[in-house]
Amino acid sequence: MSKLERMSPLGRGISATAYSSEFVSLRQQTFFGVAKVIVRKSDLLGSPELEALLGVRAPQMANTVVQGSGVEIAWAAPNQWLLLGDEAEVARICAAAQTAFRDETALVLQLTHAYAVFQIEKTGARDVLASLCPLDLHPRAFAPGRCAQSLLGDAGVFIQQCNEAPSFRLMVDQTYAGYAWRLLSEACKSLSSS
Amino acid sequence: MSGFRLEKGGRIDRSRPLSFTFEGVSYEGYAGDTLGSALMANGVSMLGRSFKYHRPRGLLAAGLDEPNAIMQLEDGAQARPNVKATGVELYDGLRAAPVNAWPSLSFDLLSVNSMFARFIPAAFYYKTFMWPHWSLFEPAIRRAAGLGVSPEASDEDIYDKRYAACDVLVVGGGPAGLQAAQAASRSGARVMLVDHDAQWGGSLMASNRHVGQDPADDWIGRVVEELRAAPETQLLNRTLAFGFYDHGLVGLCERLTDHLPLAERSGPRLRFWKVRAKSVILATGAIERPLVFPNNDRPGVMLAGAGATYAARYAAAPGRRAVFAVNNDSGYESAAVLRRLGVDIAAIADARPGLSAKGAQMAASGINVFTASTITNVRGGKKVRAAELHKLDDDGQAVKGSAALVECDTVLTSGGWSPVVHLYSQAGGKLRFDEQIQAFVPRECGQHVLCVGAAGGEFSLTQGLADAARAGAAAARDCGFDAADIEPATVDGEAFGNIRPIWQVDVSGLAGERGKAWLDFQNDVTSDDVALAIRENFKSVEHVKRYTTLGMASDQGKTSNVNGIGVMEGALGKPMAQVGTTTFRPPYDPIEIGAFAGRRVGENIAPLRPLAAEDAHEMLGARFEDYGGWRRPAFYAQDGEDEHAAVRREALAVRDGVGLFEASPLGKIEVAGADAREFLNRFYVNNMATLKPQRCRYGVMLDENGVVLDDGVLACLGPNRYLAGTTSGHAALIADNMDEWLQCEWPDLDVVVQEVTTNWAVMNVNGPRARDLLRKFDCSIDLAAEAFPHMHVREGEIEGVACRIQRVSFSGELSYEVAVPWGFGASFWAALMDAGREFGVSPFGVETLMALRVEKGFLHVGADTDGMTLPQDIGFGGVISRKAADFIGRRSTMRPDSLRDDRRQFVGLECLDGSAKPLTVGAHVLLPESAPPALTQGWVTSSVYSAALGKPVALGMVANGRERIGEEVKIWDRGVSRRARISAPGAYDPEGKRLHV
Amino acid sequence: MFLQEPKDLTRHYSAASLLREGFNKQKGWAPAWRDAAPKAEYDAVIIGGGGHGLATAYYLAKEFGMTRIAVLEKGWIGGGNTGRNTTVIRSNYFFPESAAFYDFSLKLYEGLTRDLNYNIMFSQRGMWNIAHDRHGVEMLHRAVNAMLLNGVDAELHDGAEVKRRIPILSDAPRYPVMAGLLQKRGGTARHDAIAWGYARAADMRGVDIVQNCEVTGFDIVDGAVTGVRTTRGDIKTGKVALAVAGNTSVLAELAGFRLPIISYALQACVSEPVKPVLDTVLLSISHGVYISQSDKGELVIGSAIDLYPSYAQRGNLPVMEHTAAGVVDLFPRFSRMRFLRQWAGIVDVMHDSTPVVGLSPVKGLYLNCGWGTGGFKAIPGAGFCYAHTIAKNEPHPLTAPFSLKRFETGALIDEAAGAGIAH
Amino acid sequence: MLQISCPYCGARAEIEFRCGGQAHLERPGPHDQVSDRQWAEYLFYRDNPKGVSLERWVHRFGCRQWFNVARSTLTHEILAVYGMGEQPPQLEGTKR
Ligand SMILES: Cc1cc2nc3c(=O)[nH]c(=O)nc-3n(C[C@H](O)[C@H](O)[C@H](O)COP(=O)(O)OP(=O)(O)OC[C@H]3O[C@@H](n4cnc5c(N)ncnc54)[C@H](O)[C@@H]3O)c2cc1C
Ligand SMILES: NC(=O)c1ccc[n+]([C@@H]2O[C@H](COP(=O)([O-])OP(=O)(O)OC[C@H]3O[C@@H](n4cnc5c(N)ncnc54)[C@H](O)[C@@H]3O)[C@@H](O)[C@H]2O)c1
Ligand SMILES: Cc1cc2nc3c(=O)[nH]c(=O)nc-3n(C[C@H](O)[C@H](O)[C@H](O)COP(=O)(O)O)c2cc1C
Ligand SMILES: [Zn+2]
Repeated sequence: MSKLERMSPLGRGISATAYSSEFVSLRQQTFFGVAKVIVRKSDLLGSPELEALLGVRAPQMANTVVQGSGVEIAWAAPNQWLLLGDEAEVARICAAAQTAFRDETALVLQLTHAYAVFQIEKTGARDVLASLCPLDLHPRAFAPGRCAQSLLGDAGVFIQQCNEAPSFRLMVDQTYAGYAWRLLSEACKSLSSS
Repeated sequence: MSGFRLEKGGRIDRSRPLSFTFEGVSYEGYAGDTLGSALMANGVSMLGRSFKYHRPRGLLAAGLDEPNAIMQLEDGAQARPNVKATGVELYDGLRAAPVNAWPSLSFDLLSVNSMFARFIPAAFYYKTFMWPHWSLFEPAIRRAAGLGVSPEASDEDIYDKRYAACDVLVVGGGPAGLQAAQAASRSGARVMLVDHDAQWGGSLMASNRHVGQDPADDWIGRVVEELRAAPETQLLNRTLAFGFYDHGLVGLCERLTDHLPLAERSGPRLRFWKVRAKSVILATGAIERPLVFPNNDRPGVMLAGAGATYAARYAAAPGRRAVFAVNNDSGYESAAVLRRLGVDIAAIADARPGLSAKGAQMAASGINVFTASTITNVRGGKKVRAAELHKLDDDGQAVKGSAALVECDTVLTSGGWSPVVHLYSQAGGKLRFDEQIQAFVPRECGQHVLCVGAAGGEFSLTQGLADAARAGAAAARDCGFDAADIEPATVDGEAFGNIRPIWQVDVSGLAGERGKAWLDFQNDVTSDDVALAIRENFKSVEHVKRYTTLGMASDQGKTSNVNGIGVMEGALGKPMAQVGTTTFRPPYDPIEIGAFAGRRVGENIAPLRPLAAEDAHEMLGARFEDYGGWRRPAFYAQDGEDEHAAVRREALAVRDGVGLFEASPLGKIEVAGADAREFLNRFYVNNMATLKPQRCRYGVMLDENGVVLDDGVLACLGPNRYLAGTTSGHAALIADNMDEWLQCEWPDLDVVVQEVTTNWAVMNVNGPRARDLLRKFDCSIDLAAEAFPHMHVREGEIEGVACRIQRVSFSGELSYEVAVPWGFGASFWAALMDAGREFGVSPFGVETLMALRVEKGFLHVGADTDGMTLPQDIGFGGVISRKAADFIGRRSTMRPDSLRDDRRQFVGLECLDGSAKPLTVGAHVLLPESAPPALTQGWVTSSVYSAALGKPVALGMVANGRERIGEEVKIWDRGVSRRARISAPGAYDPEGKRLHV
Repeated sequence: MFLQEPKDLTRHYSAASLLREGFNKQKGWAPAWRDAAPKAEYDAVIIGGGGHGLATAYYLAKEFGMTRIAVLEKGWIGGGNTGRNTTVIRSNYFFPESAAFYDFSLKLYEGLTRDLNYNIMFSQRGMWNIAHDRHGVEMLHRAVNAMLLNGVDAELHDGAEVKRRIPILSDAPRYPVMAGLLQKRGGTARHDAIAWGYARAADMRGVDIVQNCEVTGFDIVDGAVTGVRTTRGDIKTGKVALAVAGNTSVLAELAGFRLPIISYALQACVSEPVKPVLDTVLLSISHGVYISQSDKGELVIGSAIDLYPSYAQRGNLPVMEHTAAGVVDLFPRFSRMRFLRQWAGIVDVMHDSTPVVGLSPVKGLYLNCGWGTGGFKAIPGAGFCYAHTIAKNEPHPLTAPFSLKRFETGALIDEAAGAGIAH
Repeated sequence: MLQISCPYCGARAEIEFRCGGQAHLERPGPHDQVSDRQWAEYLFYRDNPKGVSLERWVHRFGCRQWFNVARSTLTHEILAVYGMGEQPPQLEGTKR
């Protein structure tokens, strides 16, 4: 019997998983590690264990991301963070955190499979996002190091600005991957045609 | 009107001729024309028929205030009903037709209505058509009503949307708007400037003015250039601000392709903007009011400013010889424009007693200016032939015997100007009546919005520009920018006299019938109608509106509302300020329904979520359906099977061998913490306090009103760690509820919660051979009956992948629910199908699952229950009474009505007529003797043909059903009755022997 | 004294009177109702000059002989929800209590034009409630049978038949039309005519209709009402009847009690008028949209409520965007039609979307409220039953189940749960 | 469309939120000592003020946190945002 194989969220129905034009490029980022850390008590977040694991103190400022050792840590809610990065690295940290928090009220969950991840970049990226998402992503209001949860069409989304180019990372529930892809790629096309 | 094209001038591009058709006849216009100006240039004077009397109508205005020239554009998927000719940019190949005229504009049969006009006053329909019955008249009335025709083909266009945020939004790109935007923009603030026009400059485009030293055009060009170059400033032309909503949100509609020839259109047609502005400046200008006098609706009678606009901007003159009738100075400016462009000014009748400075200038230049005079009638039917002018006495009544008949082919009137305060008012802004300009002007508003220029009631351009410059800078400062005041442009030669309000030319002293005087041209509302409404006690401005339909047409009374209020002032003897306005509502000008829908069309309306192994299901012949937003196989059809045959086959496969079902959408919520047990015990009806690690328990959840909300299996994964299962459609709802209770009601509980539904794909292996099949996999979990009994949960690995297995069953057979990380779902399904081949594994769909659970008498929340079902109705009375602790909804289960013993209860229903046909879900349960009308005893909630039992089985909710088991009832479906017996739910394997294997 | 008999020739409406006035330059029409000034005392005072208040006054005078009564309206009659609703009239209710009441109301509507001598343009063009999935179809089955057992006309048709009868429905909607429940007697009526027709008929029976008269307080002695305070003076009366829809909580607070009501803004809109294209009323619960075409030609589109309490009588964008999507999915050709006007009304929503017509905690103070998004169709029926309640000081049997008590006993009449329609 | 300031994420569009109704309701208990009347009051009876309304909202498509809002039901103006469990600020027109 063969080993089980992995499939990415855009595995079916969508013929292309990348779109590129002069103004904007869009692609799916597959096999990207995502985990969530939820602790009940806020002092846990400052715990040396957590900091040691992450290589950095988890961000306390709402809607910000910090670079840890190997993973990025994004604020998701009070006492909740997303760990983002290489799948294996995320898995390793998760396992360690689970052990560290064994006796605490905490959830450390790998959610790699729950998300579809897209990367959208170039000068038109903001316009494409603005056609689907109510966030103000103007450079004065949003910048690299910032993240937010909001809506993309009618689906929830996590948005992170990765650099000035600009490049944005989008994460939606993977069952909305097709929907998000459709909306995003159509918006990309409309951008080039008008 | 005998309009014509001027030899030179205008903002049209004579090097780009465009051809178009109107009512099938071809014409030529130029780039830069509107359909309205092109028709005028071609001398087409009659553009439409009025709504009620079918009177011939021509252009009144040059903008979105136009009430008459309503067109049907194009056809098929491109059709556009009811567009205003004045708002359509001409493009090559445009095809337009008039609306509401049959068989043709010039010969319209329903124009007989106009002969009966005296018998069909305002609101006549409330007084007649009662005998014998309204339904006999309604069809004819309906056919006569309506303007254009709804498109017949589906819309193929794309409608884009855009959110935007800015510091200062300036609406209106006339002089005031440009000036305000410039002032704000220089501060570096994020500025948006929008205008629905294709070109910038607003009324300046049609004026003789200089701004500062420069011709207006140069000034406009310079400012626009500066704004374009400003990095944080965005200019949107062809963009209408249609609505002002809460908290600074303004809706815009940008027309991207409507101005292009059909063949050149691509990409989205419209873009619907939702702009959140910290501060809004409305520089929307003012709308000129027509004078109200007999036959003022004749083609060729126009607004003075519109006449000037056509000539100056479009090089289309409204006629060769014009008579002006005015009551304020602006008409002189319009007259000057027309005169400069070669139109003969036959006379100007000015209602004001003395000559104003402007009037004197005019008179001095040789134009016939009649003071204290006005127009009292128009001669000519489909065209203007002459104007009748009369002197006015001090009370504003036309003086008998003072008549002058002046030949002309166009009449241009100005009854004053009304600031465009629509958006301001939508924002919650209050208005006041300004005596000086005889118009409603902005007073105060709770939102950050300011009107400048004519929109603010400031008709002096010099002053308007100064105000605008100040407002622009101040708005930027409010947003935290260091905005310097800029030196506003100034304008010479402005002189403003007063205005003499004559809301309706009083011809009562003159001899002879003169005909009606129109207020609302499109809806055919005359001043007599308003008077009648008031006589009948419809005195509130809102009553007058509704009784006469004044202002309810597709122009929303832009040219008529204020005149109407003026007429009411006269009739009520109450000042206009007290009469007040009707409510301004969005949209400012009609907006396509498709633009509101945007991309929420087709499959994007409510995205269907796919299963992990969707491809495989498809290949296996799945018939997909929408189950609560998930795209799931209802069943798999083999070799042309129908649903019944497929479900029967699949069900038997599960009962006799093994079936495979993808259950990935099942809700999964992780709950952890020292108080998790306590929390869950409060959440479920069932006692969850005793649930041990590695065990599962079925549970029911209520809302606070006691209604069964959801059910599912709660699994205890370890000390202080649980996995709560929910029904597929309810996962998010239950997770939300948990959050709400924890954060709002029980913040002291030491618990954390996270929904993980879509992280795990779930494959349900179901049937007596389920264990045999799973044993073919390399799995770290011991599947033996003793090691892993029913209602237990295990975590481990399968084929090297993390898995979670629960032994739970909706079929009553041996069953494993195996969860693997979603991305492995498809591969796992394939492997299961592969491994199952030797056991004859059959995939099965949701409908088969339903059949299996109905055979077993298992409840399906939402199908068997509804928004009234309490736990005791579905047999949880005992569970409740054995539980001491409170739980959500518990108190509601103790109310008197909850304790009634004739409540509908969950039971089985056994068919007694020997037919194989299942009962109809939704059929009602009646006493055997009763016939309708009858009191229902309940209804069938689930019903299938049971292949295993060889007969139909059904479930239902029946009044006091549990006590009535064994009783015969009648199952009634739209007149057809069948015999049935109330039974205990669960006809198949009632002892549950097959489960514990 | 005002005319007691509606048949008086100077006030009777007919083709003949139109002809007469045509020759008379329309000078002979009497006021549709008098502009009454409030008197110091009345036998009963009705607060709220919407359809409910005016109908109540009419039936009080006509059926129960009470004529020393006044309707107090803070603005202009018919300016509340009666004048801003989408005018759908039907009796396709699930529970026997609701069906009996609403069908009674529908029957009154059927004779109302003649009864009031005012053409209310009741157009029984049929009302469709369509289902888009299996569960929806099952619910329609349940509902059609409930209606028939309740003695109300109803037909159930499959998707193909619905499409055959309404050919302009989409060929390939996101939400397939799988079945439709038709009540042929359902339809629409002219909203304003209901208010004006009742006002005129009540006035002819001597009722004082007082506009621009806001009730600002109550005189309550020993738990019984003795009068109301208004912006136009105090009025003595032993019977006060609330009929103020979305404002009920505000008046209840003035009288010292709370109610199980939340006020929301319910939105509606009309398109520009076009020639006849839709000759029935169609409701899709899944889309949260209902649509009909008025006699004047506009598409009249009912939308949803903004889901937070509001008295602003102003609509919001997100709901309209959803509504438009529903309209386009059902009727792709309407995508190019244009919204002409969007507005909202403040509706008084009770948990079970069933009203209260009956007694309040204060003696002599009566309640008619909780109609939420669906009380237009109830106007004649509720007017009649409410008049009975006021005259006899006890609920009419048809509205007796619609009492406040049910919130304590739990005997809710939850139409949303029963028929899937929350009004 | 309202703009609501989530205490954690800042100003966001209404569509990211859900209104949970009147704030500061107290759940009566224990269940066997609550009268039908008390229970009905808790479940169904509401202040429903025309003016300042104290209500709870959740940042549904954001940080999923609940918080309280003082909002005018007449103008929709938001006068204050404060945490769950906090007392409402003193505002003109507020009841209680
Ligand atoms: C958009 C919309 C669509 C609807 N669609 C339908 C439909 O299709 N079918 C249907 O059956 N129902 C519908 N409804 C519901 C229906 O309109 C209402 O239930 C019904 O009109 C209520 O009538 P009413 O007379 O009780 O209230 P209203 O007509 O609102 O009258 C109440 C009156 O009380 C006055 N008032 C308030 N406070 C005071 C005071 N203190 N003093 C004096 N007067 C006061 C108000 O000014 C108002 O005129 C809809 C409602 C809306 C808003
Ligand atoms: N003499 C008089 O009595 C009199 C009266 C009125 C106006 N005026 C003159 O008119 C000029 C007024 O200049 P102004 O800048 O205030 O107004 P304007 O009329 O020049 O410009 C208004 C602009 O706003 C745009 N607009 C209006 N509503 C809009 C909407 N909803 N969305 C997008 N765009 C919209 C229009 O297309 C127009 O371009 C001045 O020159 C003034 O002297 C004179
Ligand atoms: C059934 C119905 C049809 C309507 N038709 C029109 C119409 O043709 N034109 C129009 O301007 N408004 C129409 N309206 C809307 C009214 O103008 C008005 O907006 C509504 O009654 C609410 O009142 P308000 O906007 O004054 O608050 C209609 C309203 C209803 C209820
Ligand atoms: Zn937040």
